[in-house]
Amino acid sequence: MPEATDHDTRHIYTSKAILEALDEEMARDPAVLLIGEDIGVYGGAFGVTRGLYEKYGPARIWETPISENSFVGMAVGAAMMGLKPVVEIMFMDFIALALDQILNSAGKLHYMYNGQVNVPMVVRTPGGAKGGYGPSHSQMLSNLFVGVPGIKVVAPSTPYQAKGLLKSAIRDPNPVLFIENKRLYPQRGLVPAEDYALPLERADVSADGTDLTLIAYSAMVPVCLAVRKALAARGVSIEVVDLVSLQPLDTAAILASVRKTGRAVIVEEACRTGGVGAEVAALIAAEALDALEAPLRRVAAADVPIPSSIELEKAVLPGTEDVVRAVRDVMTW
Amino acid sequence: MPEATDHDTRHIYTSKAILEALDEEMARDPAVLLIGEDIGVYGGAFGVTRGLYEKYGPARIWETPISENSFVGMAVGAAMMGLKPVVEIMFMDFIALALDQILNSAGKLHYMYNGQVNVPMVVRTPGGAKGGYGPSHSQMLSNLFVGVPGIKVVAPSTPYQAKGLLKSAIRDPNPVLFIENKRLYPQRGLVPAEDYALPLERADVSADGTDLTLIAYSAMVPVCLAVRKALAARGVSIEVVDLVSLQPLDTAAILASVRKTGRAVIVEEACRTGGVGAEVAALIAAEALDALEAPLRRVAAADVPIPSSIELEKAVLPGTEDVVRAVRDVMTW
Amino acid sequence: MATAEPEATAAAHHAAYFRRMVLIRCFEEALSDLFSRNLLGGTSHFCIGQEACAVGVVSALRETDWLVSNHRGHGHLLARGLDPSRVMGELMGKITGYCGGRGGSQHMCSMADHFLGTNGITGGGIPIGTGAALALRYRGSDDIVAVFFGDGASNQGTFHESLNMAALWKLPVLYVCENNGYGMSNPVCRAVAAGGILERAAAYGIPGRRADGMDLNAVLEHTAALAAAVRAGAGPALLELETYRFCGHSKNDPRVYRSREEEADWQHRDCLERSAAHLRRLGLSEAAIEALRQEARQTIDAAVAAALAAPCGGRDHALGGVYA
Amino acid sequence: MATAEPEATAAAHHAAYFRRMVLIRCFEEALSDLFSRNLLGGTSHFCIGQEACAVGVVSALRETDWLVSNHRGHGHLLARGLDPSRVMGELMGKITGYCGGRGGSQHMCSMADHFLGTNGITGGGIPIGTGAALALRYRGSDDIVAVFFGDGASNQGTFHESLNMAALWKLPVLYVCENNGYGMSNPVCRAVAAGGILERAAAYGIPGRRADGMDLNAVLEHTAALAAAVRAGAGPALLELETYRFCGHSKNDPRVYRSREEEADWQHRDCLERSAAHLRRLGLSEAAIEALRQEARQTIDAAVAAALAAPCGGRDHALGGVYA
Ligand SMILES: Cc1ncc(C[n+]2csc(CCOP(=O)(O)OP(=O)(O)O)c2C)c(N)n1
Ligand SMILES: Cc1ncc(C[n+]2csc(CCOP(=O)(O)OP(=O)(O)O)c2C)c(N)n1
Ligand SMILES: [Mg+2]
Ligand SMILES: [Mg+2]
Repeated sequence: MPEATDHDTRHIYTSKAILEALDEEMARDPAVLLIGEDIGVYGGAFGVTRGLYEKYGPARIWETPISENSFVGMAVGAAMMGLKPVVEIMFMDFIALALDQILNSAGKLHYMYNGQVNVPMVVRTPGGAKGGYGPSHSQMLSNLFVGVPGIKVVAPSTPYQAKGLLKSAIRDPNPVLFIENKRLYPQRGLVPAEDYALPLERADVSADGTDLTLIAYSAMVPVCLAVRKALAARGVSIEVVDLVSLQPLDTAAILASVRKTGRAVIVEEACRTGGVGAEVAALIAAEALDALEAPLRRVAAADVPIPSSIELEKAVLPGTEDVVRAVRDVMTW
Repeated sequence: MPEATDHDTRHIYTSKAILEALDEEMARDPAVLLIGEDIGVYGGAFGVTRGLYEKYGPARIWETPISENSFVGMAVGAAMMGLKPVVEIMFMDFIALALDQILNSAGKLHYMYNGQVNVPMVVRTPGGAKGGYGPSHSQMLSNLFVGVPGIKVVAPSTPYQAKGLLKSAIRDPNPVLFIENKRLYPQRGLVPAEDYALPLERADVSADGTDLTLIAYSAMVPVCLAVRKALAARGVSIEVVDLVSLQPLDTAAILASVRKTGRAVIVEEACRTGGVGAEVAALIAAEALDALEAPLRRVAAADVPIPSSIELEKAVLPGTEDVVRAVRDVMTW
Repeated sequence: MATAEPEATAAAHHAAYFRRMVLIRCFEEALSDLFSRNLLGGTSHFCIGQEACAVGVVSALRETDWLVSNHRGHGHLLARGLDPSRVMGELMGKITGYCGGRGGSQHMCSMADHFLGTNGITGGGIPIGTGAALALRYRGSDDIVAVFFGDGASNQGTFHESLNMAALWKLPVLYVCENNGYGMSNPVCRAVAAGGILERAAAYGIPGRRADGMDLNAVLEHTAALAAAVRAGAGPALLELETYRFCGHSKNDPRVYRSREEEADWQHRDCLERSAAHLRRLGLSEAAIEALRQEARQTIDAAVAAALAAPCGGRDHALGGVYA
Repeated sequence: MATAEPEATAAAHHAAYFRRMVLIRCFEEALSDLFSRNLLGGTSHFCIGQEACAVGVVSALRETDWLVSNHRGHGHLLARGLDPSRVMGELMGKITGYCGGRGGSQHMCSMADHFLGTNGITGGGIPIGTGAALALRYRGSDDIVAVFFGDGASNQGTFHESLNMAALWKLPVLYVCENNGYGMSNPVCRAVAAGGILERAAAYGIPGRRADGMDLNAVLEHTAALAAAVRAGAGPALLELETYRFCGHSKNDPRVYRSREEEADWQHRDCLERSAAHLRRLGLSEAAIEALRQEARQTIDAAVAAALAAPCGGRDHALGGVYA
């Protein structure tokens, strides 16, 4: 990681890191446009695009009516013509409305038109529960997109990643789903002042552990890092693999870590069934079975809608204790 | 399985079995309605509903404009009021348009309204490639729905299952996604004349093998049965677990078989990444790791759009040889 | 409506409507207060300013008619006569709430009250209500469905698709568009091409009326007229209510997208003031009107207290009950 | 258009249009024949009867204007001048096809020809074309986009959403609805409430014209007029072409949903016959007209032969190239 030049000013929120990436890429490349609801003077539901409308105006910022499937489809059309639209879906839950254009257009066009077109677009959207937003405003729907061919999926866990990955996503010639997390927006982290971009397809192996690998992404990464720290005191050496890229997976990094530690717990905020965690488990069971010293465990949200009540929400979502319990299970297996 | 009374007349196509289930349930229960495109005099794109319009008329058969998200949403509303709509989505590829109403309404209402309502609806749709239909008419999108809480997902592989499961699906108080397969429509099988219903959540363990378990669903089941037969001659004893229910999974049946054989290959027509196969692998890696004598293998479609050319389509889809190769890999591991 | 009634009945009716509108406003104000005291999670969309829409429409319908609401639904819930303490309980995530705390503000339903739910997906309730109307028609009921949504929701594909089907099949549904001038920060002039929701309905042959949503009597009258036609089998109708939310879109909205002057203009049209004036004209004393206000306030205070005191559901309540 | 031209030029132009329409019909007939001989997989949607729509619209546009098509797109592709042997090759899944056999009938694109693709998702091309128009506007181009779709597609939410945005932003897009009376088996009267596609556009303030889609000259004229306005910056427009598909919806359609009389009525309006008559009026001999037909037929025969002879892509071609 490049050194931050000024620790005070550059210790910034994830939301700010995303804003900076948008701002800098818009300044750098006139082909970059923003498309979405309330991203103008309102600055987006989470304030991520605040100030950009004043700076770039309506020619660059297309504030849409509430028409998710069509404005994503329009981004596809604009991208085919060589623009680089960055779409915001206000809450990830609403992306279901636009799945058709993501699955049947964005992800397919480059292949099915035999390489004649690229679709260099980004769909940014915040998943995750933030405490009481309820069943239609809290889901982490990463599971829907792993297995949609032709799109890349990234889910940063830090401001540093968020900025560097969003830049790469915007510059990438492929459609990229950029999964943000409402709980991470107000988290701070060091971000260099200089321009930098991070590779889209690389996991971030955050620590050098030997007993067990925790595999996570998005807002579950800080949870895993905290568990790692807490358990280090009790003599358990944990390696945290931050997937970063959910599609394609950085299989080499995952397998290397699991081969080393022999144990893995996969942690995600999406529902347990059929998610990224399942894919990672399947990968390990196919490619590193011989190295496994204990069953693979997944820690994830229960397979229920996210209830509105904060108490109930807590019961449904994976938390620190769930991770600790899974680690203990696997270590004593 | 109940005995078929008249083998000649009751050796029927899968499409006919589905038609019979619809017909009999409509006759039995006036709350059952059909909703979909071209399901009237046209009889549906694959002729599945042929004759029903003449018999039941427009009061029971709501032939819709091309408006997938809304007619699925309307089915949700009608189901909340106690009707039992059976929706047809003409090709499974189009279900992406209706994902919002399936994910954010159908699957959630019973839970989020705290049990005040049931949503007894069925969405029938044919997935799978049939030879040259191309990228928007060939997908098996089971992967999108495993991990949508609150819906059940079934995928019959025989006419017998199709009829018995569709009846159960219609009678079930929950939303059920009923995945048909274009290649299975013209396959025949024995179907009893009497009314029968099959449990929605039960796998069908089709054979008594000892060396390896093939786990499959929908049109990959006959492929696996053929492989089983072919390899039996070479002394490999294979057990085929037809999942039937993709959500919830019949975990007991899967685990029992794998515990017995110690080896598993999971076969599906959906893209490899993030599908039902991943979930099954994750389940086994968590619950039956100790029984595994070889790595878990998945055989599935390549992670690309389904190309239109029949030659290319074949290269992308899993076939008999792929299954045989995987079995050989696992057996010699 | 009121015109044909004897004066005393009219006054009693209007007083009841007024009381309910005040109840809604007090509810929203109490809620806002709870938010500012950090006693609530998530967010809420207040309907302050739009009370006449909720009370007018719902009061002009039968109690057995079905309602479908959107994200801004507290007014609709209370107008239908739901218990404020259970609505508040739901917002607080309590087991006493209408959905046991699972649904919250944007996902609240009471089947016993023929209330098919608020809806957190903009435009999501439109097909659901349309499908409920299909069920009513199929069953030969003469109840109808009223679907509430906003100007912003009229830009969703579901609006178009559902209205088309309702028109084709002459379904008994009254579409009620509360046009408050904005979808979140987006003014109607920048979101609704050509500006008219009625004109959109007309493209499907759906008749409609535009009414002053700040005037309870106008809302009552136009709803009654349209509902009668819908009930008689004429097919769907659309009511566009011109209204305004006095507050922000949701709890933390600094309202940078509109001017304080515009807000002040609309404040002068406050439905509560107009309704109070009407009561005065019908002969109610200032004291009587104030008593109605007091009564509503007390009901809400009690509701808040009851909701605060109620317990949350436990782990089993969170994890169970996905399937019927 | 034709009116202002000298007679000879007019005849030459119309002869070229006629030849192209015949080419399209021959192409579809050849395709139908290949299907019946089981030489093709999948399915196809023939545009026989609708040739004047494709040729008229495309000919009235610039070659640099962009086209978006739907599932019934062979006519649009050939009208734009794509090589019939490569279109046929694509249908046969050959490596010589415009998309190397990956796309097939419903997913064929030729960027070099400014053809943004046919589309297998009904209504799916409408936002794509609208977004392409946004890009043109952003770049300051005076090219426009024409989006072809059917009456059935006008019931999709994307139609409503996209037209609304195009109108709000005055995007340079010409929506071309080929209203052939049916969406698969569903007649317009049972699918499009109130019946009018133009009226739907009008609800967004989008001007439009309804034209006889069986009359090439009418299509040319109305397209030219609307395209000029769109190009001049007036915002989107909609052209509704009244037409008919003489064949079934797709290859195996017994057409139980319509009468043979209705079909015969429309056959009498065949655009090819009308166009031939027009050529006669412009002075072409029967032999000259027949020569145009022959020429088209030979082109297609050669195209079929070339496509049949071409190879398919291999395994790598199937499995690679998902990401750019
Ligand atoms: C599908 C979807 N898109 C976006 C949102 C976010 N959102 C919630 S309310 C709203 C504005 C709705 O405007 P309108 O329909 O006019 O209702 P109002 O808020 O004015 O009452 C938006 C954009 C959402 N909840 N669902
Ligand atoms: C989303 C979606 N729904 C349904 C279909 C199946 N389908 C293909 S074409 C068609 C009818 C389209 O009618 P119209 O738009 O009028 O075009 P036409 O076929 O008449 O040219 C239907 C229902 C589809 N391809 N995509
Ligand atoms: Mg509004
Ligand atoms: Mg048509």
